Amino acid sequence: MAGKLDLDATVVARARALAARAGQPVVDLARSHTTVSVERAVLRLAGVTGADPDGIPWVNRLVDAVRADVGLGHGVAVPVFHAMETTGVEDVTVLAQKAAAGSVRFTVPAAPGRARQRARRATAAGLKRIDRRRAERDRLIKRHGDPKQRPWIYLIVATGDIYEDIPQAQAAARAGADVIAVIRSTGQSLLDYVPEGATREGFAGTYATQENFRLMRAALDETSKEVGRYVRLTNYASGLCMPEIATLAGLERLDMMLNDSMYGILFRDINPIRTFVDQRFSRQIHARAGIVINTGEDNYLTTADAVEAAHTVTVSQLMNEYFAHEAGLADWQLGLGHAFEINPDLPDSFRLELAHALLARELFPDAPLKWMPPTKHMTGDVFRGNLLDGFFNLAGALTGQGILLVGMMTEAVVTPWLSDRDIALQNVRYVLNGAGNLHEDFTPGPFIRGRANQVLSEAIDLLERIVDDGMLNAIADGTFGIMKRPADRGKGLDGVEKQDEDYYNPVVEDL
Amino acid sequence: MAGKLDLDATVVARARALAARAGQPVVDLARSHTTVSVERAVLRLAGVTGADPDGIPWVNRLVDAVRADVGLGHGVAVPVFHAMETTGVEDVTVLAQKAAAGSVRFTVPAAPGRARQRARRATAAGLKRIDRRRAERDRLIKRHGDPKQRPWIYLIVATGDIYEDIPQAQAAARAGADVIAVIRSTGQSLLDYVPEGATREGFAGTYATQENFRLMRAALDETSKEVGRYVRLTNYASGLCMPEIATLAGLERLDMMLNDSMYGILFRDINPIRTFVDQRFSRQIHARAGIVINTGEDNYLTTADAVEAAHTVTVSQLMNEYFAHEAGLADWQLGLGHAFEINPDLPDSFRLELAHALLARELFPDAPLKWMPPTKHMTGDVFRGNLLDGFFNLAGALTGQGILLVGMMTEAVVTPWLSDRDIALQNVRYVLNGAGNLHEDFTPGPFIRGRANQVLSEAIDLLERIVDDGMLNAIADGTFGIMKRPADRGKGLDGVEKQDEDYYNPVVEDL
Amino acid sequence: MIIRPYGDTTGDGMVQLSFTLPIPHDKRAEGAALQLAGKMGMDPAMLVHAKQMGDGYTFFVVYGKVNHLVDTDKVHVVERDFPLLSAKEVNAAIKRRLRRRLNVVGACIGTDAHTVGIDAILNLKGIAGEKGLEYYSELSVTNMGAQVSVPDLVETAREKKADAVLVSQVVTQRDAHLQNTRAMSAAFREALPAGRRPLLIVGGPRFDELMAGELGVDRIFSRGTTPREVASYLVHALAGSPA
Amino acid sequence: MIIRPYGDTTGDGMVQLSFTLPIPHDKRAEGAALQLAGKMGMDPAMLVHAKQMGDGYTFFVVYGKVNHLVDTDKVHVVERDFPLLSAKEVNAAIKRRLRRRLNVVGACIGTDAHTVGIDAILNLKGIAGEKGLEYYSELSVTNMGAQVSVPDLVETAREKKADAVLVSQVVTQRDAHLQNTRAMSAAFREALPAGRRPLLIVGGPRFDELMAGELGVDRIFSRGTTPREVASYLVHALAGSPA
Ligand code: B12
Ligand code: B12
Ligand SMILES: Cc1ncc(COP(=O)(O)O)c(C=O)c1O
Ligand SMILES: Cc1ncc(COP(=O)(O)O)c(C=O)c1O
Repeated sequence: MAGKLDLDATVVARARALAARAGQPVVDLARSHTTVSVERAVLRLAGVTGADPDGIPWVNRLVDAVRADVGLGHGVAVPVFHAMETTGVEDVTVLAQKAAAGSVRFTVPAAPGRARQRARRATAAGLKRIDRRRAERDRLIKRHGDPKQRPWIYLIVATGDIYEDIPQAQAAARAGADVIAVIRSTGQSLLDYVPEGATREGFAGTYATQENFRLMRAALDETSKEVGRYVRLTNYASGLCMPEIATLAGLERLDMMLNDSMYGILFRDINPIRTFVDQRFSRQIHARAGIVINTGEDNYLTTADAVEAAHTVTVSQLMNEYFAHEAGLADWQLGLGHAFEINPDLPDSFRLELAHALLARELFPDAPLKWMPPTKHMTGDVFRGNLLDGFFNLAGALTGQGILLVGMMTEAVVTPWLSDRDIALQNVRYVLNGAGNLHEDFTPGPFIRGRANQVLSEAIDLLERIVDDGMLNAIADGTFGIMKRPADRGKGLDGVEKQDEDYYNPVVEDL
Repeated sequence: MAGKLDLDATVVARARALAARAGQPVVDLARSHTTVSVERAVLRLAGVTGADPDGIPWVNRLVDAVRADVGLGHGVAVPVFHAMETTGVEDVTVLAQKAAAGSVRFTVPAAPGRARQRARRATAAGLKRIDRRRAERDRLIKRHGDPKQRPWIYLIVATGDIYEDIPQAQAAARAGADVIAVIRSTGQSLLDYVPEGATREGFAGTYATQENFRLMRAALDETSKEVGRYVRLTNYASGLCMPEIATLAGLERLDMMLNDSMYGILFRDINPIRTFVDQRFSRQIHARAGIVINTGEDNYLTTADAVEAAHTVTVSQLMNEYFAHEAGLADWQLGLGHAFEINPDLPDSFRLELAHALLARELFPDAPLKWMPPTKHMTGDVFRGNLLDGFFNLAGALTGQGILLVGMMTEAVVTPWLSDRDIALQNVRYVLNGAGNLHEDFTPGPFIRGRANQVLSEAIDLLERIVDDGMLNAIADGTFGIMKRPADRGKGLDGVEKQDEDYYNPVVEDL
Repeated sequence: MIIRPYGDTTGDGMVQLSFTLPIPHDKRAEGAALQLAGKMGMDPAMLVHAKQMGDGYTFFVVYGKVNHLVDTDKVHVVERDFPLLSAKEVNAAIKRRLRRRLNVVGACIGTDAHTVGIDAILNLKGIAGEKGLEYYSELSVTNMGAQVSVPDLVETAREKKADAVLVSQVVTQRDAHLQNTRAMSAAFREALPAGRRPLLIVGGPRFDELMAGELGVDRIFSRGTTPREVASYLVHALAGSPA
Repeated sequence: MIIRPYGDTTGDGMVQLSFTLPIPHDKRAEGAALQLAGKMGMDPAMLVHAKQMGDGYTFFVVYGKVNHLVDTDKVHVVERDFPLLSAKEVNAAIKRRLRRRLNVVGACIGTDAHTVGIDAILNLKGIAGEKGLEYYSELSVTNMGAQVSVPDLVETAREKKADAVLVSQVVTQRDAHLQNTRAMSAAFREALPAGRRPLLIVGGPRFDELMAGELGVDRIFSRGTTPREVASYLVHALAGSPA
């Protein structure tokens, strides 16, 4: 696949170097802060489970209690495990309940050695469970096999009710889906806790809960056996609880996670600092769990123009690559996002799509790019919609995309119906089966090569500006998706604290 | 466009030479016979018009009368114009009426010189009217312009009622159609006369009559002015009346005509000899009238398998080219037919389509190939149908087809509705606008090149067999479309006669 | 069993509808489209697409919930009321009961030239992996092809002593298939007394199988018919069902 | 005027319909599909496609003639009952009648994060070549963005002395848009006496414009709304129609 665009290797290297320079300050920020969600994730790994009668998880109650007493700057692990020792409580969840009842006070011991040790032992047990799930995945893939074709076929399920989702997901897998994504209720990204239990009441999506993860993964394990192909499960480690959801995903053997601070910042108005801190920890967990992340650059093209803003996608992909590598993710785990969102009325729109898609492909040859279907220019004309989706599928095949998020003809109308998915899969099958090898006959001419190189050079210009001005300022200025998001605004900032000198996070030690 | 397949020029030349050898006996047959319809066409050019009260045209009555008296072997021109002289009737239509009433007897004068001269003068006037219509077309094209893009967009109208057809055709032209074809009522090919007048009662098509031609051409002339683009009109010079309908088309400035004996033989069970004779004359007329013919190879793939029988299409195209050239048609008039009819479930089906379509393109670089949409594998799943049509459109653009017969998502359901045409045109516009230039990036690899060369070599094998066995035997054996049609069967054979030594056809003299 | 259409959740009743109205596009036209959807029982109905075509027509796409219930116990269909036999069983039953070959005459009548369907039933090659009636040793098949006139068909049926006449009709514009079928059955009624009249069967993709009585034929076969079904029916109707 | 759907000829009444039934595919299922089509008024109805999906669902496509008549005189629509003004006229009218700038507060409420629609109406950039309300010098616009809670909206409206509150709702699954709109209008009724309550306007692609009364708002705007329409309505409702 590589090499069709004649990209200049030194230009590409320069783009990467600029992304690293632009990203470094953000990483520094992430390394020097912690958040309520990072600390809750630590406690989840240490064994805190369940929720109070109002549905507020015990981890939230515990972190709030610790924070009230000593703040988050030391990390919660030491105060919590120190309290375990002083109170003699053996079970962290019991401690959380006591703390919630106000019957425990937290302090930071002068000599934190023992508390650190105990904490680390507890979280190591959590990490070990993640490791076991990863090994289990490897075994199941060996047993059932990977999809026969690239791109993998990725389908969304979105009834809002886990018990309607399950049969629909199984039906989709039987009909050919390689990856099932359960999308989330519109409200969840802004919740600063992870709901508990099996849920039946979501709006345009189903809540991400540990129990829903477990139920769906079990159902798809069954179907994997049935279809003789390991069917992957995806959810969202986005929003205010990235670290915790990443942890739950690891514990329940989810296989891919939407995971991108930029989406939360731009489209859910989450505070940039909060979410960059959260993102780093969540990616470290994903790295450990062998989970593929999906980034959200595609979304920029729903608010910005896909031609004008093409280079902002490239810039964001380069930065996401840098952030991901820094957090320990390998190239095979980078489902960088991009999308088929050019106005279809534009002359040569399809060739422009090819240029953009191929640019991503050649810039990130080892990443399983996530290729998103047309959404913005879809209308209620479902006949036209199915046609556009067909050309989207073709562009995916021609440019060797890794993960094909299947478009639905009803995109502008409803969350997908059962029959929409069936029609969409039939579309994908036709295109991949009939024209999947057309890339052998695809040799971009000057138009496509020119466009790709132009986007790359615009990306370099923008990266240079970001290196000068700072990533946070670029975000504040509306560089991405024309959404202006200043670093001192947005949701969740009050959940961030600077790490103290003695900050201790037993999980990070092991990652 | 040429040269993507690396066809071996000597192989191509050999294929052409074989086609000429295989076709020669058929041409000899055509040159040595005449038919009722050829003779009627002559009389139409000589000025016979109108029909008797039962709707039987006066040309039919006149030819029947001549034939009853002296047969057709001398041609009707001499007996008719001799009778004009002997009876003193000045108007050929009046003579026909008298002949029908039994009040004229026909003989062949020993010295036919004068009759020949008079006949030739009369038919020359008819040809002159055709010449004038051709000049008129040239003027209108100059004034309004040709379509801006290739392929030309060709749309079918089929209500059965000329007065419903007209507004639908105009709407289609406004919506982007470059060529309008009015398809014919199912019964017409087997009528051994051409109906008269404006008609409102056809089944799955509208009768081809001179008046319907005139009405539609006038309507489209109006629309051409309105849209600033000369909108072409197509009908069918197929079936039992090829020569006459060709003549009427010339007289009414139709621009393209479906014209292929093979279709009549295979699909309407018309006698091969009858129709080969008719075809030659009709093509001579088309050549004169500047009309583009459309051949019917695409139809073979509705009864035979499009992969197995691909080479039969190629063979037939080569023979049709030979027949057409022999009749005086220039390359630009050869709308050779082929189609996108491969089973879409077949692996690499789209690439196979590209191979076949490109082969036709490169074998006939100067012919405006007529590219037909999927029909056989269309089902009631109209969503899938629109997708297939999109890939058909793409294949047309990638392989430089000349005339794109627009596919309808309702192909398996109904003759096209108004909205079907609109959806179909939207499909074409999207594909041509967004991906029309993709041929610049299309460089067939070994799979496509290999397939094309394989089809060509199978075509040569078949041509060799036809040279040995004879074309009529090949047709009898079911070589084309798996339809077996022996030369001594089928409809219309009784309308054929061998030309006598003194056969005289004043029209042919002038062609 | 009472069921409803299923869009995304059980019982949601959702359907998709499209149509053209012969009026230009404006708010009133959209209201007219919703009025039609309402009359069809869609409530609520969402008009999701409207596009004017030419001067005076607008195309609409509507999604919505229909309130009708479907009662699967009240469905009218022509169920197969005879056993599906293998070729062997068909041949054996004919041999045993008729003691002669069963004569079948097939044709596509009128000006309809679509032979693929009738050929799929009659010709050796068959369809969908099943051989056609010619393959059955105890069936004697005459395939007259397409564009056969009704008088020719009656004549041939008489000549071949046809036990069954199989007629195909694919073109349906202006109800051509219904008209031709009626003409055909009337001709047989006229030409032959009730006892000597062959079994009349018609087939084609757009027939309603419930219309046999109305059209004066014994049986109708529609979309996706296979030769075995037809052969089994012939045995059932002409040689009694084998117990 | 009485009209019918138009497929291929005037008055043919033809429409296309698709849906899923929660039953496996067989003849009975096809009959069930036709029963539904019949109940919707399609007669004759042609079942042209049926495909089983998974174990227990079948998708159908049906074409056919509906017998319903559409009476364009009985169409219910919210017609524009105010003149469409230019920006200049809007500004002039406000200046003349109100003698102060008109305050508009906009938001996308609940957990809905779709701002493109409300931004199209409010932001300078506008949509379809028309500038948004921010462009109008006599309008003072506060765009609160997305995911705004109802209490925050009421608070801001009060603070900014909003003459009009513009709310967008795009997510409609489980009627989220209706629920949120009702909650919003109730909150305003509770928080402010009738006289001081701002004009309440909601918009979004799936709203039925006839539901304003039911939802407790003054006006609903749906698919394809342009800023000028909204500005003209504001003038009409808040500054009286200019003669
Ligand atoms: C192939 C084809 C042709 C071929 C036919 C070749 C041939 N020798 O048969 C050619 C190219 C010649 C052709 C020409 C025309 N065609 Co045509 N054709 C088709 C096409 C693409 C496929 C039909 C087919 O072969 N189906 C496959 C067979 C196996 O299915 P089937 O016929 O349904 O048969 C099955 C059952 O119905 C049943 N069955 C059928 N008959 C019988 C009989 C008995 C006794 C029994 C028991 C069962 C049975 O069993 C069969 C096996 O399961 C259809 C579109 C489509 N995709 O359906 C248009 C279509 C049928 N054609 C159509 C038209 C209009 C024409 C023309 C009239 C156009 C014109 N004016 O020029 C011409 C003229 C032909 C004529 N006079 O009839 C229309 C009919 C519209 C309508 N509903 O009225 C269609 C639907 C296309 C369209 N949308 O416009 N056509
Ligand atoms: C862009 C988009 C997004 C972007 C939004 C970016 C942004 N900042 O707005 C992103 C990528 C973030 C997104 C996310 C999601 N989306 Co979204 N998204 C869309 C999309 C593709 C286009 C919507 C759009 O921008 N339309 C263009 C604008 C101009 O049109 P409009 O909104 O109709 O506005 C016009 C009129 O309605 C009216 N109007 C609208 N509001 C108002 C208000 C007033 C006062 C007035 C007067 C007029 C007015 O005027 C406007 C101009 O004419 C649609 C699909 C589609 N093609 O429609 C899905 C769609 C709306 N999304 C959908 C969903 C489900 C989601 C998610 C919830 C999925 C998930 N669970 O993760 C998420 C989460 C977002 C959330 N919490 O709400 C669904 C909604 C399904 C339903 N009917 O309930 C849709 C239909 C896609 C689908 N089929 O599943 N989405
Ligand atoms: C990276 C990313 N996260 C999250 C989401 C949306 O989900 P939510 O708003 O539930 O976090 C998307 C949307 O597609 C996304 O791309
Ligand atoms: C060459 C040719 N002639 C004629 C026809 C059909 O028309 P008719 O049967 O009315 O001659 C076709 C069908 O597409 C055709 O390809």
